[in-house]
Amino acid sequence: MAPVGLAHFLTLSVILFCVGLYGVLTRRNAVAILMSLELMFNAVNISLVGFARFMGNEVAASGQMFALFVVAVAGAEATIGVAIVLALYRNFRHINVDEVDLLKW
Amino acid sequence: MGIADRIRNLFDSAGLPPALDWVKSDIVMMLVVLVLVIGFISVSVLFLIWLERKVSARIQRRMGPMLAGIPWLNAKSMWLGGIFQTAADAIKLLIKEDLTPAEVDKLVYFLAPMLVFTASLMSYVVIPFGDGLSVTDLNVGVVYLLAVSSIAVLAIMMAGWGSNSKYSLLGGLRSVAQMISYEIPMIFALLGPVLMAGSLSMQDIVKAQAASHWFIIPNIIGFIVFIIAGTAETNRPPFDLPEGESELVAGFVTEYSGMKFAMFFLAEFSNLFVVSAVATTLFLGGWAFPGLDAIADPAIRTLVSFLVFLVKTYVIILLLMWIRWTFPRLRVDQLMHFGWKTLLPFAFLNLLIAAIWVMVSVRM
Amino acid sequence: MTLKTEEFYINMGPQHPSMHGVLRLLVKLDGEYIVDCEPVIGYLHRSIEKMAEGKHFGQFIPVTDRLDYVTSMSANYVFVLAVERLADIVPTPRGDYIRVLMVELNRIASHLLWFGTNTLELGATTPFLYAFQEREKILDMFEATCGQRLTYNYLRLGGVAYDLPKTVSFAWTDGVMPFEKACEKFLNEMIPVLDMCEELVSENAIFLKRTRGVGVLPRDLAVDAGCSGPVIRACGVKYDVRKAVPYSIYSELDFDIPTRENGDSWDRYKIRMDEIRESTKICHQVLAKMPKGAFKQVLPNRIWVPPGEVYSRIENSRGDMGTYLVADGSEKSYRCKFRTPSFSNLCVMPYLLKGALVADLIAIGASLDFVLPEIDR
Amino acid sequence: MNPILFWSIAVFVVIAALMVVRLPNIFHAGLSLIATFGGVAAVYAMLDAHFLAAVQVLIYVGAISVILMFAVMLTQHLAQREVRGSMSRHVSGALVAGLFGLFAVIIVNTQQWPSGGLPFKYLQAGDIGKLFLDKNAFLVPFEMVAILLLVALVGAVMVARKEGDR
Repeated sequence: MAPVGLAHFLTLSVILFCVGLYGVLTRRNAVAILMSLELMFNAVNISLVGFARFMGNEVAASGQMFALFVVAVAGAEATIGVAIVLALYRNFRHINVDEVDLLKW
Repeated sequence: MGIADRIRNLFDSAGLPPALDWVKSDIVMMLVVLVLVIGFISVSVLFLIWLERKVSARIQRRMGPMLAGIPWLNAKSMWLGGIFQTAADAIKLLIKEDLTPAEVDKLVYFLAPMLVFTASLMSYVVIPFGDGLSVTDLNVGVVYLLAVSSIAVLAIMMAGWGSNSKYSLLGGLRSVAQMISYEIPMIFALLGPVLMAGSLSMQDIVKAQAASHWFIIPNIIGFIVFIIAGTAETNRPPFDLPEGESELVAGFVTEYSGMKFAMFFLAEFSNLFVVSAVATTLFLGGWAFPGLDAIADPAIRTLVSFLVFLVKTYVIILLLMWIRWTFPRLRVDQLMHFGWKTLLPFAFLNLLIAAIWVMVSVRM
Repeated sequence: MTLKTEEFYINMGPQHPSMHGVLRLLVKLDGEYIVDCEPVIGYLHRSIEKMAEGKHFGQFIPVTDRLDYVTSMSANYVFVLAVERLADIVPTPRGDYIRVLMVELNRIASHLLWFGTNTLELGATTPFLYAFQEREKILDMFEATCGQRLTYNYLRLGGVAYDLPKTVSFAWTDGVMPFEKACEKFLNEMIPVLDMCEELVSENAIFLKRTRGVGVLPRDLAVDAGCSGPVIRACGVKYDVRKAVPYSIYSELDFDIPTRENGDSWDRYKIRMDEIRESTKICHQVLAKMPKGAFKQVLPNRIWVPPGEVYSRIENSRGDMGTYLVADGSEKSYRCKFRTPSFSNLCVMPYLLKGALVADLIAIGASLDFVLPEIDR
Repeated sequence: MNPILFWSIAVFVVIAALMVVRLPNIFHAGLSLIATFGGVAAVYAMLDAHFLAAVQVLIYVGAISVILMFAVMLTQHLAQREVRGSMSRHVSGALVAGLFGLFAVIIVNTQQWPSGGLPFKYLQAGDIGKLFLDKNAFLVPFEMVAILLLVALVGAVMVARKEGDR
């Protein structure tokens, strides 16, 4: 068991990112897409914090600050996403992404 | 200087034979502390349930539970009667048939009561029971507390959705909306004392109050806002909308019975203790007491600080109980209206006063 | 693009904890707001009016107790009054006074019961116990006089069944006391308790929020729907049968009728509180002027009544209660129809609930104080 | 940071993430998402970012997952399962994600990353606050995010508003 280095955390973040990407691509339910998107945000955060922890100098310490900003933005994005999903649901009575192809309803 | 180190000093002073050195290792200490804290919680929860019934009885000019107690004690006074009542209730709930409705979403339905109880247990980690008597002294103590209290919101939503019935879904949605909109005034009310103490760790806040004065003086508004938001967080009347008996029969707990219902019930009382403990720590100076440093012997000092903390917490618990039995229930929209439109501005106002107070005291 | 949340129906009742007996409300909800509500009644129908045709007048009196079990004295009273008018029997003076005393005490008990359950439904559990403790004393007195706590079966044609007990001794009377003294003691002790309850509830911020401006009943709708009792007096209509059509000794007693203007739940609450005080005033006067003498006219068990019809009206605690009695010369009534206040008070409910919240449904229902046995008969 | 702790948390997080993506019942997917957030918070704690771990639980588990759950509840009839898409989509989706992942992992592991031991400055909660408000550090982005949140708040309300109550 090699001592746990930055590479481990980065691989974890990449795996998480790919799972999120897979989710976004294949899920049919709009809310599930939002969830996978949140997964990708978290993956990015892990890599940021990993750099902050291991690179160690003053500048890198701001990795955590970036992660905090990403959390804030992810929050805002999630609310807007849910608002859009609700608007979709109101007009289509379902949120199956494949069937939402009208540009103007 | 958490509880674990206290126990280690105890072992050293008691002269532990070297063969048993493994006892002082981290893992064993963690288990010992865990047992201690869980023991304290279950005892205090059982006592709180009994106390609530007695206090409500006293307010309503009746006797409260008297049967399940020691006869000659019952005869002496109402306050000594029925001391085994809660134990009897617990056994009853254990024995009761624990039925699971048919169409229920198994995973979610079973996970909810467990999550509710773990959420409230997790917040005991940072509460400073006495001088150096806190499980761990996280330097993000207050933020951790808020994070844990927001987990309970999820558990209630799962209970509402899992029971797969119209009534519990409505009850679940209502209580989630209520707890979220009262979490924000609670956070801002907490910021007042944190601002004055200059640190997020609970022990530092108490030490700061021991050094200067209790933080309730400048942010009295914050204290009131915190108490109100606290009652809303623990779903106690006048904010007990989710289990509004008359409207939604029993809100999100409708489909639960037996031990699962007991979990929700116990969690409510342990949250009550947590809210009062946090209120004492942040506003009433936790275990700090003017004459505390006069006591030389550290062991007695810790004990006295623990007792001081308990007394203050129980004062607030009695206040919350008193509120419970004298107020009718708020309606959903009034509750939201009150939370956002009156509590929040007062919380900001309190923050302002605390900031000015800090500026002035620094300048002096 | 409105959020078409599909309106879903909630069935309140018939065995819902706060539905005053067995009323079923089919409520159409849009989210939290009530779009429409349809009361479904009939779960408690025992065909009392049909039973009247099979029993002679003396036999039917105990059945009228079951009409409105919260104020069954007034239910007896309205039937007995009708038969007496038909058979032109004049009750003995002492019987008349005792009847009024009993009906007024029963009104106080009914209002106390309403106050307790109303605050309980709004979430405050403490006033319930204080109100019921006082009501307990009234039930003790009723038990001493007619042996029953709920369905008294105490009134008879031409007076009352038994005379008032000479002496009574309960937990709350100090030792053995004459009945009149005990009654005075109860009436004097009840007012401070009532003031304390009002102090706890009337000005309570949350209670005001839950009742002030909730379920506002416009005056003309109340009149059209035929509401009566505290419900109509809350809309500013000063109508009380005891004053409008004075019967028995009410013309000699002086008491006033509390009315209020804006017709919301809080006004109905306040009116009932003031009515309790008015009834205590009446009881004091009745006790003071209680004549001696026979408590009941000596009449044969079965009474043959000349054919004819009569309509008698009294003011029971929920409003204007009447009996339309048709006699065909036999000792049984040919047709006996009861006009009960709760029925018309309930008809207003769907109007009051439009646009209200689910929580309001309970507050409005409680403030209307309707009782199901009276509606279903 | 002993490796056992890291590997157990990492495996937990990956499995929970996979469940988010694969579970047919949306509500269960949401729950596993919350489990992932919890796991990620544990990862932060391992990386000595305690404040961030607490914030992660507070915001992700406490707020964002609640919004997503609300969305699930409002758009789902009770216990409705999502109909499974056609297999072809899943294969192509998996292919794309897999390839991207493969490249990234290769790049990450071939690099010479410093492995711990460097002077690490532990960020106290107080320091984060100072960094946020320090003029030449993060003050401008801090204000920008504040405005962004406000815009998002108002926007969400406008988008989801009922037609009637304009």
